Amino acid sequence: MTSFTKPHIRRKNEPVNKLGLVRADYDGAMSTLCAGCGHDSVTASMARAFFELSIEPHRAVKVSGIGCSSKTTAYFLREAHGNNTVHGRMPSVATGAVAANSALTYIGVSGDGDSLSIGLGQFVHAMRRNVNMLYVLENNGVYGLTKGQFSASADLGSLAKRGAPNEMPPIDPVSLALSVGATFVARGFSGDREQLVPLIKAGLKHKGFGLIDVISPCVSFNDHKGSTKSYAHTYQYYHKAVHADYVAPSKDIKVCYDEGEIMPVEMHDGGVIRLRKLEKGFDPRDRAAAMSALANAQKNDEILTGLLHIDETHPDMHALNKMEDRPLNEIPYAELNPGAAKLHDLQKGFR
Amino acid sequence: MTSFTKPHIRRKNEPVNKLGLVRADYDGAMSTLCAGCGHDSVTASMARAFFELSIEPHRAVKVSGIGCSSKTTAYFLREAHGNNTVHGRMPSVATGAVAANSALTYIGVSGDGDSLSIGLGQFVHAMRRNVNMLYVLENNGVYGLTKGQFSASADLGSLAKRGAPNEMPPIDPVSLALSVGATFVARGFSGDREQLVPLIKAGLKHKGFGLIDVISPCVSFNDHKGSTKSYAHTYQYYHKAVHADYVAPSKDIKVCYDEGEIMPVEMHDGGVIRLRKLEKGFDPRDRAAAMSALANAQKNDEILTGLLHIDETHPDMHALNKMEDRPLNEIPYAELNPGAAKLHDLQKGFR
Amino acid sequence: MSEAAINDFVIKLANVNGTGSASANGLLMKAIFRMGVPVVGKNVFPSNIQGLPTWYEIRVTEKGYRGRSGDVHFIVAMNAETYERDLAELSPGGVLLYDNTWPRPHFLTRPDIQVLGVPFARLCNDAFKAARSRILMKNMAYVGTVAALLNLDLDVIHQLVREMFSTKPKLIDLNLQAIALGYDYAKEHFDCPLPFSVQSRDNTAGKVMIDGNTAAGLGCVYAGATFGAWYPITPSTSLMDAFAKYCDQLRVDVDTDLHKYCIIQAEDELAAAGMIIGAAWNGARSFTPTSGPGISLMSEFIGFAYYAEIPMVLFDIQRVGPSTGMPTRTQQCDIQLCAYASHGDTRHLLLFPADPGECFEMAVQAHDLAERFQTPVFVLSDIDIGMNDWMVDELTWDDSYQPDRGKLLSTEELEKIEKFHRYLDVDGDHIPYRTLPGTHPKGAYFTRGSGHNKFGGYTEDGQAYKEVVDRLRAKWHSAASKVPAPVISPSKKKACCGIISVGSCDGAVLEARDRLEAEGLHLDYMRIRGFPFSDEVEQFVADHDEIFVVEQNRDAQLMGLLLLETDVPREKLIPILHYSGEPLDYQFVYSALQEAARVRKIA
Amino acid sequence: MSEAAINDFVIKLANVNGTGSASANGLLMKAIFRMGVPVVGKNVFPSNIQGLPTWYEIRVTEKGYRGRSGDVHFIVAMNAETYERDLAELSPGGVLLYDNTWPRPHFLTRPDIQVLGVPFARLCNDAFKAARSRILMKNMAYVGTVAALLNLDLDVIHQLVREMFSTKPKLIDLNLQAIALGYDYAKEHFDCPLPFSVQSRDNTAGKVMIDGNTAAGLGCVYAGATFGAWYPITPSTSLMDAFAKYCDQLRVDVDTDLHKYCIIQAEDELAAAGMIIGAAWNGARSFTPTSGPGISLMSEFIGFAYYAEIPMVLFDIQRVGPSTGMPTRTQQCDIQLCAYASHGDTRHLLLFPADPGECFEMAVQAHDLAERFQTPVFVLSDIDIGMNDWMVDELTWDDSYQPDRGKLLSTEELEKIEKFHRYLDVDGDHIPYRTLPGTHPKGAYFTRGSGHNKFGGYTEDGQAYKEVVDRLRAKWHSAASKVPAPVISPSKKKACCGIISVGSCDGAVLEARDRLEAEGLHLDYMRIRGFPFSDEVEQFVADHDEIFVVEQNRDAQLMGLLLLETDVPREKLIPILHYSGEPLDYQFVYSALQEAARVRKIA
Ligand SMILES: Cc1ncc(C[n+]2csc(CCOP(=O)(O)OP(=O)(O)O)c2C)c(N)n1
Ligand SMILES: Cc1ncc(C[n+]2csc(CCOP(=O)(O)OP(=O)(O)O)c2C)c(N)n1
Ligand code: SF4
Ligand code: SF4
Ligand SMILES: [Mg+2]
Ligand SMILES: [Mg+2]
Repeated sequence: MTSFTKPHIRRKNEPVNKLGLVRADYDGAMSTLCAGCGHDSVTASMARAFFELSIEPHRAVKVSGIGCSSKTTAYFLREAHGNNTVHGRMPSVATGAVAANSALTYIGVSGDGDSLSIGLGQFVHAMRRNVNMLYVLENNGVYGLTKGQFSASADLGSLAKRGAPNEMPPIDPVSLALSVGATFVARGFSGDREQLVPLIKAGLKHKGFGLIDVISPCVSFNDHKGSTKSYAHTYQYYHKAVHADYVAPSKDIKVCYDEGEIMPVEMHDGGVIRLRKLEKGFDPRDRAAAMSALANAQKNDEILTGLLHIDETHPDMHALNKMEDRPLNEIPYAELNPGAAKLHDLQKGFR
Repeated sequence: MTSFTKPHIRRKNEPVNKLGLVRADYDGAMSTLCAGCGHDSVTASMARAFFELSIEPHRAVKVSGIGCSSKTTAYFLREAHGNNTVHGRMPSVATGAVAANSALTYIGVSGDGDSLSIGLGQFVHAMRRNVNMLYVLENNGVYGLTKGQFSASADLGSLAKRGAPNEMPPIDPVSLALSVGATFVARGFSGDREQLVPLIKAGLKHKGFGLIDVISPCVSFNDHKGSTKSYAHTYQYYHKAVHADYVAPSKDIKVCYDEGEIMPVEMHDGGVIRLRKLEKGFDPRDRAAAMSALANAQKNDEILTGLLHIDETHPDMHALNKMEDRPLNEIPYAELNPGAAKLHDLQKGFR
Repeated sequence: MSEAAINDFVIKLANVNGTGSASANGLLMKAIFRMGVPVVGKNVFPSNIQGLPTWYEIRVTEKGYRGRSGDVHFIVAMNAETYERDLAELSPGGVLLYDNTWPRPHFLTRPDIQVLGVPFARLCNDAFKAARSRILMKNMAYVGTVAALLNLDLDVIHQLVREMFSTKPKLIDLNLQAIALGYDYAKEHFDCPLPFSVQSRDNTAGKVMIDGNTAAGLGCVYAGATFGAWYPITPSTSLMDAFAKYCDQLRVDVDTDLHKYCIIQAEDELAAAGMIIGAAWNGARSFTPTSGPGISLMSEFIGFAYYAEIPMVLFDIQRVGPSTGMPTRTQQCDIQLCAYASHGDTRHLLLFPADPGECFEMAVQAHDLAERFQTPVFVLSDIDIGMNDWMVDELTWDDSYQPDRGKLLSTEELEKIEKFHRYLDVDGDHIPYRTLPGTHPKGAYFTRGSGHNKFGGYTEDGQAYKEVVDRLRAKWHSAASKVPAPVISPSKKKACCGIISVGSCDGAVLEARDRLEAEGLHLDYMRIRGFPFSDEVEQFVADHDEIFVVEQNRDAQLMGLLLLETDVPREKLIPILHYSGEPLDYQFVYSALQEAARVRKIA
Repeated sequence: MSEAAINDFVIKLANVNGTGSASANGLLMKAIFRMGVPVVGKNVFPSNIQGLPTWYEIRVTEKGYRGRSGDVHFIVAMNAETYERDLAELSPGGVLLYDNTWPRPHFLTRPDIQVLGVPFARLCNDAFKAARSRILMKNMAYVGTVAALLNLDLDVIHQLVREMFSTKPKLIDLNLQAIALGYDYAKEHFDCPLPFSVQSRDNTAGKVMIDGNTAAGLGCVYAGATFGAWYPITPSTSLMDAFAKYCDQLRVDVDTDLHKYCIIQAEDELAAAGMIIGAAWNGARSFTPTSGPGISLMSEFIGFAYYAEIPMVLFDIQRVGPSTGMPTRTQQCDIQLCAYASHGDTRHLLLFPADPGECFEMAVQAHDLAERFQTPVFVLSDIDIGMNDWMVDELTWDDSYQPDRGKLLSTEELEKIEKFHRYLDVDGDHIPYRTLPGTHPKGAYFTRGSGHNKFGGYTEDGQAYKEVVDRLRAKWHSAASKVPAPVISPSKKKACCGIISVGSCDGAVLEARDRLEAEGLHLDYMRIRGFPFSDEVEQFVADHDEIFVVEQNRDAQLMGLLLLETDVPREKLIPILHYSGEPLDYQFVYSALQEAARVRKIA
């Protein structure tokens, strides 16, 4: 597929990607979120990542649940199919969609309510299956769309807008993901696109389930003093562990290997994720290490961000199911139909 | 409540508990499980724990989901109410029941299918709420009742009866519980009642959510060679970390404190859990330590058992909700009814 | 269409949500109410937090009609995006008020209306410094303008502002100032008041303005419910908010700060259902508020409660379905689902409140019925009732009320009986006795959703199974005379035809019926309030030749229940269906009835 | 009740489950089938793995009746626990065979039957060493005894044993030895054969013995389904097992071991529903097998698929509800739920197979219809059809079949069109075009369960919303002529009354009708196979004065659909309901029809 609806207006000298598309070609409908909502920044980062990776928009698929966060799939990649499913159940729809056609790039967008309460089971099981998709969890500690109830990611002691503290331990998507064996686990912040865009790119290129937990403040219901998911609090406490950047397959890749601080992780497509260690001695390929880094950060009240764990060796859902490369939806019926004679044969055992 | 239906037949010199009841008074209906099923042993251990704690049978409540494991609530404590709910949703029914009457002792029985697939969300959220109950997860790595499909706790590489290996990472209820902040986390083995009965007693006395993951082999579908949830495999690999025993409130408790290997944890009722450390330097009150002990054991292919984590300081659901001690279901209507005059007052704001 | 007149007109305020307009509009409505003139208010808001179109419609109706009229006589068009549509909706002779701060290049208008422009933005920008104030105060400014144009009592408005900001007194002056801006501008530039305006009356004495969710939450307090579990979903959230507020106010020990109730925000609707089942099973009156998607998700549990005979109270605040649908628009589209929710042979009790007053009463009845019949009971409200402020008679309470806990055996009773069997029809009334955990060893039984016989034992025996489900059906049927009876409002003259309707249709139906009656078309009217249907319902359908069934869904779901559960022949029933999501207006019903009567040649 | 005769009698085997009896009993049935005599087999098993009562009933019916008869002429009473009940069930003149190894203290018997004792346990204990063999071989021993008593062809039996253990040849001799034990004992001690026994015929040529779940699984293979997701639940599990088996056999590349399909065991039914929706949305034919509780849990997703117009194929293998009910007993109790599953105004397509042959065909049709109408399609089978081996015509296949992918735009087609709108009724047939992700930038659209207009855009506008749901209703209605047509079987003489039935009732109804006909009561018979109802259904109800609706549930759910969706007046319909959980027998239908005809004074 190479045909495109050409972008309408293009500024002079506007940067184009390998497909000749400009960043605006990766936009979607106008956002209806609140002005200043963290989610809008994440949307912009996602669009940019697709742009920079030169993915044809119509070869991407966007899936989401229900919530302010989940709405955002309408606000980028207008030329990609979107599926705004039901509350908390996006992972299953994504699983089916990915199963049907492995040749597209899948991005799921969800919220902390969508993923950690009603959707917890599906979220965990999609990670367990290592479905080949990137899952962006826009985490604001509240239910935005239903007007500000605490979500399960609300931190102990975080204050609600009306002043009541949350007293239940938070479910941290990153710890959870590590504990159930997810193969790409990262955390970002909507306010730091410089970190986030490369993470999204790496996640999109990871073969298997990629989780990025993005702290994405809700300006309407959880951005006040005392909230631990506010812009102010996140800026103050967040801590970058590992910077990850995806480098597309090319001859020069090997050259990078020598740079002191850089650790390369080879991807299935021949590309490489370059990890720049910011935390001494921390190797995101070691799951146990990631867990203890996380535990330490929690003790120090730090919000650990960056690529926290990657495992390129574990087979993804397609490999686990021994599926052939060709998408299921492209196998011609003639190959699927055993035919009348075979039907007769098969029934010999029924006599 | 002191009246009892007297036990019918009593052997001479049969041991009685503080209530004058014999062990058989804690029995239930005849089991309909397969001969040799691990779950029947767990049933016996649960009955014994209640007996030893001298809990009046009718002051206990048994809740369960659906599965062979979940059926077992019918097979002990015939004088206790039981609620065999729907598949995977016992935690919510238990939460409501506990909320309505905090004065009874609650035990939930579930399976790995019931808790880790369909019921994962409820399971995690009941832990998060720290509902005051003991949750016994009879873990056999398969769906027994539906005839042997792998469950989500099946270990990587464990072989199905027909020989196919499981290739998805297991969800370990103990790791999961630790990662979401559960306050009493233990693992036992149906084949080791000596360890299990004291654990159950401690769990019943813990104020908050107690989880005991009990490896409980399924002789019909998962007890063959190659299965990592078989009797043989469990006997071979299991490893006791901490032995826990509950000691009822009494004057002598303090005396125990000195014994070298014993670590006491004080309970809300004034009793004490005596922890006998089997693993050097391991303190189950430290959640991070428990997590790393678990990670190490996994690396060494050991099944770590015993009381792995306890936190008596975190408030339970009742405390979190600031509920008074009196059970909700005993508050007389007169105290709940604001009355006609008040209704008139309240409506002043509606004019 | 009807002409605007003194104390008889409709004003619609078109805004952008998240800009603070809702409270300004509520203030306008309340002011008219306090002037003694009845009002009907409808808030039509979008399913997001900020930036989408929202409308607030106030019908001023001296006669005290309770539904929408369908007209719009005065539009305050503050949202440029919906301007075109708002303009089109205005009745001929109507008035449009807009913000003329910025000139509009292609300004649309109509020759048959009057357009008034006020530079609200400029007035506020000049008067206020903070950016947020400038936005918020525009609302108060148009309140002032509207007050001048409609001749509203400024003292009443000022008093309302003071009450509104009683906890933030600093804001009072700011708001009063904004009101004055708009008021003065209007007085200066326009002929005030308009030909239609408000004159003080004494027609709202003994009335309150309350929304159905608040009333239902309060009803649960008075019913003695101590446990509620829920998962947030529009438009049911405010029901639990109200319950929480009143519990906090009425049920917290001042000394110890300890609570006599427990509210749990569940992880989803399945869990909420399980929790209230657990609590009710254990003897605490419990309930869950939800909406359509929640009922779908609770279906399995609803069948469990039905079969295991556990009291369960559900409030379904209906919104536009199917699927996520239009979460902030109203419909009555879950009637069929709730009647038979869950797999297998299941049937439930339904209560249909028509206004917040009945939400209060039926909340109490639902708890009594659920415990009496040990089964799920649905209160089927909707967004219109649940989230709009309605003028209703002040809620009253009978201090002699005692909860009907149903056939619940006490410790003493258990002590006396020989043997307790959970599912035995001892009294021949199809209702077995139940016991609570912990009361007595004799009371113990094993609750299960799997096959059980009348003693409560597990069974896979066909006859033993049937005996129990046959009793369940008989039990359900016996509730027909216990659910709230229909309200029958006979026509002035003997009528051969009738109307059947339900819930929030009531106001529009009554008004349409009255107007048709005035024109000589006589129709009896029955409003159904409970399911299973009582003999009165059977009688009504038997007594009429043709029956118009007015309801707010596409598939004639109430009519479906009548077909299934009464002997009414299909030819008698004529569906009148409204399902655009806007609250029903009398003109719709009026025209539909008139047309149907013409087609059917009914006198 | 009817007398046992050569090739016309019923044998029932009462066992304890988990003891290996099922395969022994199946072997008996297969042997008779291979002798050319038609059989009807019903396996009634408990909801556990080991130790509870289980029954296997084999009706030997030379005439090829397809339902149960209601009689039991020969009981093999191997389960002491159900002995009393089994004894009671035996028809007068019947034969009871039991294990007399141990003397029974209070041995119950009846004067009107013949009791035969064989010391199966002792024979096996003497002959076999391994504890497990001693238990298993008892089954084979009674097979031998029964073979002798019924004059079964030993060669056929031996051949079957060899096929059964073809992969474990060591077991062949052991089993043959056990059979000989029982056979020889019978020959020695009893008059063999019994008066009723089996004589070879040629009445099973061209037939196969297959269960409905296997046939449906195979149907999904032939339909070209490549994706299945499910959550294990009795009695639907074997459907996915069959699909997996055939895929493994037919769709794995021998060289690479790579698969042309994907099957996912989901974490629950909600997830299974979501997965097949995702896969179908993305162009892979997909399906999920489940049972009642699964449908309840999938309700929200079903409404999503309905409203977003995504193909969805569900197999509901019905079991006894409500709630967990009796998971191993049969009913048709989800008809109403499936017709209208989910909140809001929703309505679905239903297919009702009556035997495994139709399970195969309808599995294919379901996929075609789901894609043609872009909506959920339910295949409503039940335990009786799904898990029992039925004798049916060998399944056939038309090699010219091509899947109907419906109105799916290809890349080339998209290239040509100006602009694509997902929900636009371009052709006036109420069905919009759809596109798959990845095919073309022009094809992109945003799928949502929230309010959308006909272009696919988000809307909260009432009229735009209505336009779409009105089309959905019309689309649903237009499927009436595309779902499988009813099968009408006219009476031999002109009849004023008729029977309507569905699914697994068919055999019993046909037989009852034939027998009544022989007695002079003429009834036409229509078996419904699809919903929405076609014109033929309307015509049939219009053409008859009284109609008996035979179905297997308490609440007359099929009759309910007729009331709701056709013009039939209620007085015409007479429900005949069977819901004990046992497969329907003709005697039940016969008596009920006879009695109803008497009461209604039908000639
Ligand atoms: C079944 C169901 N229950 C409840 C809702 C109401 N609902 C919509 S969004 C939402 C929570 C969203 O929270 P989150 O995922 O954190 O998204 P945010 O708005 O914070 O980005 C809820 C409860 C729903 N749409 N569906
Ligand atoms: C909603 C629903 N789906 C599926 C089932 C079928 N089912 C019954 S038990 C079970 C799994 C039980 O597994 P587990 O909890 O591990 O119990 P075990 O039998 O192994 O002890 C399933 C899938 C059901 N009862 N309800
Ligand atoms: S409510 Fe919060 S999460 Fe939703 S759009 Fe507004 S700021 Fe964003
Ligand atoms: S199937 Fe397995 S889990 Fe179930 S009773 Fe038998 S041994 Fe136990
Ligand atoms: Mg959120
Ligand atoms: Mg299990």
